[in-house]
This record gives sequence, structure tokens and C-alpha cells, in this order.
Amino acid sequence: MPNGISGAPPEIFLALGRPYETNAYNLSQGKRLYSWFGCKACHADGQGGAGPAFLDGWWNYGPEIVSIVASIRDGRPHGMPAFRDKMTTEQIWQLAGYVQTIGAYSVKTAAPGRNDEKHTRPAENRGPAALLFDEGPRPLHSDQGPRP
Amino acid sequence: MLAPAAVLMLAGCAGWQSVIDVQGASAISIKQLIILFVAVCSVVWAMVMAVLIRALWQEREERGRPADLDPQTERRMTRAVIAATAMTVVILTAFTTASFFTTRALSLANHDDLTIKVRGQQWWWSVEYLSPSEQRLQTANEIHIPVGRNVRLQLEGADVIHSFWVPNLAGKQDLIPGRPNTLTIRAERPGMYRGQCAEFCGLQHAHMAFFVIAEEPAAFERWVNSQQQSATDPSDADVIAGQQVFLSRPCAACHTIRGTSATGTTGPDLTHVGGRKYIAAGLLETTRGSLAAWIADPQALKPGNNMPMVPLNADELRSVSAYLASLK
Amino acid sequence: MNEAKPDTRDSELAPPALAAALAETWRTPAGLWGVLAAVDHKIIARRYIITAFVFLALGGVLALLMRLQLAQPEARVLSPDRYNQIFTMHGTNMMFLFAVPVLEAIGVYLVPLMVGTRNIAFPRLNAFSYWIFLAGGALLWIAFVLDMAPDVGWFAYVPLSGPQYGTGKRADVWAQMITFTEIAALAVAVEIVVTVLKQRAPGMSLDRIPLFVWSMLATSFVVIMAMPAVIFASTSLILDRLVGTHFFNPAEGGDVLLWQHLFWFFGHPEVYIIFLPAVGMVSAIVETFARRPVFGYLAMVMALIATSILAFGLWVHHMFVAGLPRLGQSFFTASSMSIAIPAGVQVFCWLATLWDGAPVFRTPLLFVIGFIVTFVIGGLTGVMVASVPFDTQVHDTYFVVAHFHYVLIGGAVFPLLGGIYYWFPKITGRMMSETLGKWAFWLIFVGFNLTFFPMHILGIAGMPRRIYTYQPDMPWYGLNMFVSISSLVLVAGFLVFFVDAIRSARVGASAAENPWDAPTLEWATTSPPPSYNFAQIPVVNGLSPLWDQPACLMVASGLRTDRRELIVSTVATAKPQVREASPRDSIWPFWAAVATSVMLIGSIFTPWAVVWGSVPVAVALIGWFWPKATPEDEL
Amino acid sequence: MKTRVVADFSDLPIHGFRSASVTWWGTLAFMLIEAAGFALVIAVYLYLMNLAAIWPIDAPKPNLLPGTLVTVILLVSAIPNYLISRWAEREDLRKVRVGMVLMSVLGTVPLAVRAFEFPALNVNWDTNAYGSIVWALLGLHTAHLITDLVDTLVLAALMFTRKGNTSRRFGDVQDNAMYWNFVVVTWLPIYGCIYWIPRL
Repeated sequence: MPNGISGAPPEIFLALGRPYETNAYNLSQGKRLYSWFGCKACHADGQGGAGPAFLDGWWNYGPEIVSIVASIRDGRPHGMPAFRDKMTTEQIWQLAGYVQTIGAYSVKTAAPGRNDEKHTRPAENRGPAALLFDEGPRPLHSDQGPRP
Repeated sequence: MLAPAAVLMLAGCAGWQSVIDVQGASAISIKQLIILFVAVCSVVWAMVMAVLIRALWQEREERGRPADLDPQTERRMTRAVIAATAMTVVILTAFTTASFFTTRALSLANHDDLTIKVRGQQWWWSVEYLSPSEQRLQTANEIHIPVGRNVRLQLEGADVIHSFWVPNLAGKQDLIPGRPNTLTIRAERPGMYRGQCAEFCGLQHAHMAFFVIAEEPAAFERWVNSQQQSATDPSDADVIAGQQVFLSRPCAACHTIRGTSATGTTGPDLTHVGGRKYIAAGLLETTRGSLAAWIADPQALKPGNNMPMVPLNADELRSVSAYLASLK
Repeated sequence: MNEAKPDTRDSELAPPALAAALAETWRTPAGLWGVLAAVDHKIIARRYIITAFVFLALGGVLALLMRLQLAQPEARVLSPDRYNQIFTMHGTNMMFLFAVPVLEAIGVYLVPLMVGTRNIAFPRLNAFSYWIFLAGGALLWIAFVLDMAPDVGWFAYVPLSGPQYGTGKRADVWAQMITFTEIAALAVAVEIVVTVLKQRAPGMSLDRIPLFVWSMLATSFVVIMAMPAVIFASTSLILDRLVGTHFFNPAEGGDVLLWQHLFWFFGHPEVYIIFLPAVGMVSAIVETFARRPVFGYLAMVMALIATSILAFGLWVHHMFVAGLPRLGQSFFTASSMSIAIPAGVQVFCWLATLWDGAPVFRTPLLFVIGFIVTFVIGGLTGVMVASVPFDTQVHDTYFVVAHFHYVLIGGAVFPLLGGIYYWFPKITGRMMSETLGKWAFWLIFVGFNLTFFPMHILGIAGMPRRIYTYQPDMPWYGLNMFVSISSLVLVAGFLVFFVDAIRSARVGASAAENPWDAPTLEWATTSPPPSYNFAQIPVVNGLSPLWDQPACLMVASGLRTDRRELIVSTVATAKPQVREASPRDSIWPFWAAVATSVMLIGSIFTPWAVVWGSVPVAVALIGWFWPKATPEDEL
Repeated sequence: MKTRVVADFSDLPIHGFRSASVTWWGTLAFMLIEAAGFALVIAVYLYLMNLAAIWPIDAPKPNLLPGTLVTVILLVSAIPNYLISRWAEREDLRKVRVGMVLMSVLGTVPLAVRAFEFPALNVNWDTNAYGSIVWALLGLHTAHLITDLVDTLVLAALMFTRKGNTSRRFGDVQDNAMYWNFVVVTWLPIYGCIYWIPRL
């Protein structure tokens, strides 16, 4: 894992064809969990607030789903709580897969659509990262996300 | 063919969730309308069948070439058709006025004694008693109401369209996101009336039942008082262990048990889950065994519902189900 | 622009030579090219009918699976997800891929023959509509095989089919399939309207048009006025799901009921689009087998027109429990009741026809009698659900399932089966067997009533619609098992019908030109009719041409034999105006359909598919429009 | 079946104009379909409007200039459109060719101005229901404009070829002129809806 946390994903995950990244049902459950478990409080709709943004092309711990799962399950410094006892393993994987679609540069066909609430950013199936990401004058993290 | 069946229908199957076994004010007036419609329509159908059979079985010479039309029979038949059409118009007007009067009878005009907010979620009902203010409380899937008093239900759709329907008491009314609806019901006789979601709402539309329990006012008051108490602190060792498991595992993140640190709102309120007759929106009767089976694998019993399978070992499962069953 | 070289006219040739010359001019080449480029309305209509009956059989299998799952409480035959896909597929397939196409296809086959012309107006558009219909059907069924079938019900209420709760591409497949089938239906509707208004045989004034043709004309106008509603509805649903518009998002000014209004404004006329052609077939069959013209011709035509207009005024009776204001609902009770009047008038006129006629009990008449028995029950339950309070109890229960199967199977499939038995000799040149016909009728009639009548009682007993299972302690077990078993009888009836149809098509007794001694013009041609239908365009001077002049048909000469010509006549009195050219075979409609299908299916996955996909569509349409070097296009 | 000839139509013309032509009726039928569609979309606009507390929903009113410019151009184009329909009926090839070139230009100009109309709506299609329905209305009419422009361009090209000089093609020119009138007529209620109803 070049820039993520060590720990290869379980074989079952690869054998099943990455269900938590490509299956529309899991991604929509992940979207439901994003609002149920209060991620909005710090990360807003993905553009960041107290917590980091998912759209700005920079993943503090790497863009792979495994590192996102680790962040959710074990928490991170500067205020990211551990959800190990708050969510089951499958829920954590579903939420991680969904968070990845917010920050994805190329739209997945299984990505969820807009939700029935106030519209604050383009929906996941329209690639909000590609639309909203503004690199600013100096591209800080060229090794992270591909240049949009 | 329709007449005997119509009688069978009117005899109806008394019992659960039957439109004919009426206990509520609205359902009673609708049943009278149903009887009127079915009776008149059976007669109309029988007359049409009589004319059809008579027309087919008249002795008539085998007509090779189509004969030219006899103006006298044409005039007679014109009169008959006009008469039949006029009769149709009269019957339809009668039906329309009858249904107007029934609609007026349904709007139980006088003031409502009790207001309850019912929110349809994907595949269970959250119930909140709003007014009178001293009777505020939160429960799920079971609605206790006093007999003989109007109860105003504020119906809110939380996600998709559901439909609140308890046939013994009243007609159905949709719960639509963005459009709050109201339905006023009044139970005439005490009893437990089963209702079910009547608008297709996804994977578990079939298991989204609820119960309206009509009680004498005194029993209703006792129920309200008990519901407003917080959960009692457990004394039995097994139950205490169960509470520990409940609070330490993901259960507390989704459910609320007043009096403990569990304050999650995405799942039903479990403060008095042991006191409810059914769990999982009418799926299983509430016993320690059914609670254990439900917690062990909710997806097997209600595939596709939003409660995850929390991995517990045997004695954790036993103690948690004991704890929940104790929350009367 | 008079023609330079002398043309050969049909009056100069002796009948056998005339037939040979016309056969050559109107010939559809054999082989793959002939299949892809055919524009003969009879060939395309046969394809439509056969494809629609294949979809009927597939939909029937789905119905059997549903009955298997509901036979016992808490059965595990189908998972909830699979069951939701199956009941959605059953509804969508039966409404959009079977009922509307097969009835319009029978109209495409018969209307040109009945009005006395040689081909339908815009024959290449007819070919285009079949390919689009086939692509829509394939899209839906391939999605079903790939476990991507829609699972939101055949009317896909938002927000369940919306972007947040309709996961994956399932609802998009449904919405796009709607666009396919509606384009096909609209194309056929335009063709039928223009054929009936402008290509009638000289002398066939408005009061001499057969009742079946009137019903197809009325249906086509309902299609033209209703389909735009569902095309905008399905397009706005796809826009909501793909590019984030907010038509149905209550939080951003949209409205969830907007979808129900839009869909049912089309939905109710849709069921009349299915009912009116069936009514036309009943009139044709009753006329022939009661051995006298239908009683009250003017009343029947007025009833058809009244039904078509009223059909647009009562869609809110599908939304009586959605919480709309009381006064609005009461208006729609009155309008829903009022549409029973024209239906009643038609039933009374048929009864009068049978009363004064000498009924010949052949299979088509049996199906019409079965229709009258069944449809009147369906109509009466329809009057019941038109009343608001009654509907609050039975809406979305099995009572409504019973009602609409009575009016759809009773009201449309019975006349359709009767119509197949009636016109099978004309379409294939062979008779269907009477014994198998009677077996099929009685099995279907008894099986149908045993299957669907108990559903009224299940609805009154409180069984909601679209549930994949029910608990053992509910009082529905006995009736559900009974219904599941009697549905096998119904399916047996349909199997007997299919066996009879397939067997008779090859080995049935060969049919004469007019086996039933029927009055209308399609029986003046051979069975099956030649590619040019009429060697010379008939001239009509009465309502029942073959009964008025049984010995020999009055015709008109003067059309060219080396150029595909037919007569265009005035709308009211059918006075001949022009020797119009009818286009020859062309491959372009096929390419246009392929390009449109690629564009529409692509737009499920990316909105840019509409932009790039429209270029090949434009190229195909230009190729289609560009004049060809054929005598039809030259002059 | 034996037949008896009772009439002869050999002297009937092989092509008729207006209501004697099948394609004229077909164009009319398609116009009826699109009219039903436009009426419905305007009804949805009004439905959403009376649902909203304030209309337009938190967005400024659309700027008038581009929309009014398109309206003027379309109305102006109706005059040559009428002339070309008459020339086509007289089968005057030279005048029709000039007319078709003029109509092609008068078809392209409003499309170009339309490109400025979309930003002048001052709202995005995914901002809210108001934005969605306004973009839908304008988008539908733009598709209408494009399809008829392509039809006019193809027909203009055809009239300059050898094949153009037949009465059937003049009939097509006339049908296309009728369809263009329909494009202009349908724009008027849409223009009123998008630009003037928010200002009432």
C-alpha cells in the first residue's frame, strides 16, 4: 500500500469483485449510514468542516478503501472518533465505499444519485470531486489524486 | 355467479384486518356503503346475464343470409337501450350521492381528544404522542388509543410513500414525504386491531404491520403512565450483563432506552420493548426466544431490513435478550 | 410534372397478368434483406403480434412464479428482491410489451384492409416502430436476466424509484423502456389516424366506416394525447436520477405527487388504449356471428368518442388516498362513474344485436360471450372503486388486483383471443380448430374466474397488494392456495390456445376468402391477402359492403401497376383526390432504430450519450428521407 | 371474389398539396403530439409554481434580452416562411431555393442567440425545482428548434440537387414551412411562461 496504512484487504473482498466499491446496494446503504451516524456534523456533505473534506483530492491516509475503513474503525488523531463499537464491520465497509465515491474522479455507474434533501453539491453519480476540486495556485499533493 | 359470492363476501371473514369486521366509526359507515354497492351491482349483473342468456337461447330459424332489419324491432330495441342507459345513469347518480354522504360522515367533525404523530420509515412505524402535552411519549409499531374518543393521526413520510391502513377502524391514508396528511379514527369497541402498510415501499413492504390497541380510558391512562417512565435499573445479574452488552456494542448507536446512555434515534425506541406484543413491526410475538432470534440474525427473518447483524457469542445473546425482555 | 414514358395501367391488363404485375411491384424480397427492409403492413403486423404473444407467455410464467410464492404463508420460493422484480416485470411487460402492441398491431394489419387500401400510411415509420418496440422489450428482459430489472412496481412511484431510494440502474431501465414503447405506440397511432382519415376506399364516408376502424381511430387519438405525459414523466425521472434535477424532491420545491399526477394522466387513458380496440373487435365479431349489423351504429361511435374524451378526466381516482382535498376527490368520483355510461351503452347495443340476431356459436362468439360476462363484473367493481370512501378501504388491496384483471383479461384478452380465432383464417389462410377452441375457451373462462374472483374476497379480508409473503396467522392461507391452484387451469387454457394456434398455422384446414360470411372489406381479399391487398381499389356504398353486394365487389380502375399507388380521398365523404405513391422497402428505418436504441440505452449511463448519440440518428434519418431512385420518389 | 369496375381514376393527379397530401397530415399529427407535450410541461411549470411559497425559488428573474431577441427573430422569420410556402405551392424552383437558404439562416440565428439564453436564466438545472423545470422547458424547445433546423438544411441541400425539382419535394418544403410556424407558435407560450410569469 504505497501511501496507505499497512494491512492488505481480505481475499474475500477481492474475490467478490470488490462488492463495497462496485455494488449499488452497498453504496446506497453507505449513503444512508453517512447521514445516520452523524458524519455530516464534521465533514458536512463531503466538502469538509471541522473534519477534512473528501473532495479536495487529498486523502490524509491514502485513497484506498482499506485505509478509509481503518480511519472509521479505529479513529484518527484530531477528533475522528472510533466507530468500532458503534457500527458493525459490514456497515464500516459500506460507509467507506460510499465516502470513496464522494472523492472519486471518475464516476462509477453504481454511484448513488442525489438525496431528497437540500442541494449543497452535485450528487455522487456526477463526480463532485472532479467538478468541485480547485487545486489552488500550487498543486500541493500531486502524488495523491490525479490532476483533475 | 356473483350473487352467491357476494353473500360470501358480505359474510366476510370476521377476524383480523378485515374490512367487513368493523369496530371503528369510519369503517362502520364505509361497510354500509359497501353493502349497498355490492347488492345493487349484483342485481345489475344478474339482470344483464338474464338478458344475455335470453338473447342467446331464443328459438330462431337458422339465418343463412343476414336478413334486412325489421324497423319495428329496431324501434322497440332503441327504446329498450335508452331505458337501460337511463337506468344506468340513475344508479350511478345514486351511487355518487351515496358516496358523498359517506364521505361527509367520515370527517368526524368534533374536536379531537388525542393527537399522535406517526412516521412511516422503511419497514416500521415510529409513533409519538403529541397532545395533550402531559401525555407526550415515544413508542413504535403499537398505538394505544382510548375507546370512544377521536384520535387525530398526523401522518408523515420519512423516506418513501407508505400507507397507514387499519381496516377494522378506518380507510387508509398515505404517508407522503413533503406532504403531511391527517387521519381521524375512533374505536367503538376495545380490542387489538392489526393494520399494515398498503403502499409498496420496498423490500420489506410485506412485514410492515402495526397494531392499534383500543382500551377503556382507565387502562389507557395506566398504559400512558407506564410508558412515560424511564427504563427501570435491572437487578438480576443476567439482565445487568445484558445491559452492559447493549451499551457497549453498536446497539446503543441506533436505539434509545430512556434512563441509560443509549440515545440513538435511527432505530425504534426500546424503552418498553418488552411490553409490546410484537417486535419487528408485527413479525414475531415478543418473547425472550423471539428477541434472541431477531438479534442473532435480523436479515434471515426480514431480508433487506436496515438492522445489521451484530456478532454476539451465546451468553452475550442470552443476556441481551433477557435485558430487553425485562423492559416492560 | 406529367410522366415522360407511357405507364401501364391496371385497366389494360387481364386479371391474371394484372395480379402478376402488381405482385412484382409490391413484392417484399426474401432473405435477410427482405426481413430487415420490409414495409408491408401485413408482415410487420404479424411480427408485432407474434412478439407480443411471446411476451404474454413470458409474463404468464412470471405470474405463475408469483402464485407459487404466495400459495403458502412465509414461503421461501422467491426472495423479496426477486419477487419485487418479478411483479414489476409482470405488470410492465403485460401493459407495455403485450397489451398495447398486440392490439395496435391487429389494427395495423386490419385497418388498411378494412378501409380498402393497399398499405398503411408511412409504411417505413411502421417498420421503424417495430424495431424500436423490439429493442425496448429486449432491454427490459435482458435487464431482468442480469438481475437489473426494475423493482419499483409498474407505475414506479417516486421517491421509491427516485435517486435516493431507487438503487442502481433498475428504475432507469424501466423509464427508458417506457420511452421505447411509447415512441413505437405513437408512431403506429399516427399511421392509423392518417390511414383512416385519408386512405379510405372511395364512397366510404364517415357513416360507413366499420366499428373496429372507429375504435382504432379513437384509440390512436387517445395514444397521441396521453403518451406525451408519460414520456415527460419518465424523462424527468431519469433527469432526477442522473443529472440531479429536482422535479420530485420535496426539499427543493419539487413534489412527490407530481409524479402520480403525470403518470396517471397517462395511466388511465392507457387502460382505455387497451380497452377500445378490444371493444372494436367485439363489435366486428358480434356483427358477423349474430348475422346482422350491430344495433345502434351511431350510439356505438358516440360511445367510443365519449369514452376517449372522458378517459382524460378521471386519473385522480388512482390517488384517492394520497390526501388530496375532499372536493377534488368528489369531482373525480363523479367523472369516474360517468365513464361507465358509454361502456354501458355499448354492452346494451351488443345485447340488442344478439337479441335480434341468430347467433352462430363458433369460438369467436364464445369468447365474446365470456367477455360480456367478465367485463360487466369488472365494470361494476370499477364503479365501486370510483367511490372515494369505498376506495379508501380497498385501494392497493387484492380487490383492486381482481378489478383490473377482470377489466384487462376479461375486457381485452378475451376479445383478443376471440379476434385471433376470427381473423386467423384471413392472416394465415388456415382455420383454427373448433374443438381445441372450445376447450381453450372453457379452460380459460373457468380458470380465470376461479383464479381472480376469490381475490375480491382476499381484498376485503385485508390482504394488501404487492406483498411477497404473509404471516401464517393471517386468514388468507386457504384462498391463496385455492387461487394458486386454479391459476394452473387458466394457464392450461392458454397452452391449449397456443398449441391450437401453432398447429393450425401449419396443418389447419385451408380457409376460404370469407369463411364466416362477414360484411367488412378485409374478407373481400384472398386468405392470406396478396402483398397489394386489392388488385383494384374497392368502391363502397354501404356500411356492410360484402352483405350489400355479396356476388361481386364494385372496384375502380386506373392505378398504375409498375408504381406502388393507392388512393388518397377526402376526410368526410372519401371522394378520391390523388393517386398517392406508397414507399418501397428501405433499410433506413432499421438503421434509424438501431441508432435511436444505442442513444437511449447509452443515456441510462451518461447524459452525454444523448449529445453524441444524436449524430448517427440524424444521419440515419437523412438517409431515410433522401429520395431514392424508385418510381415512387421520382414523380 | 368477382369484381365489377364502376369508376376510373386514371386522370387523378399523383401528388396533392396541403390536405390532399398524406405527409401534410402526418406532420399535423406529430405537431399534435408535441403540442400535447408542451402544454403538459407548461402545466407542470404552473403546478410547481403554485406549490412554491415564492417563485422563482431563491433565484433572480431571468434576463429578458436574449429571450426577447429570439422571439423577435422567430416572429420575423414567419414572413419569409409564409412566402416560401406559397412559392412551393406554385412549384417555383428558383424562388424556393432562395427561400430555403434564407430560412436556413433564419433557423441558425435564433439557435445562436439561444446559447446566450441558458446562462440568462440565472439558475442552474440542479439548483432547485424552478431551475429544473425552466431548463426542461427551454431544452425541449431548443431540441424542437434544432430538429427543424436540420430538416430545413437537408431540404435546402436537396432543393439544389437534380432530385429537388419534383412536386413531392415542393410538398415537403410546404410541410416544413408549416412545421416551422408550429415551432414559432409554441415558443410564444413558453416565452411568456419563462420570462413573464415570474414578473407578474
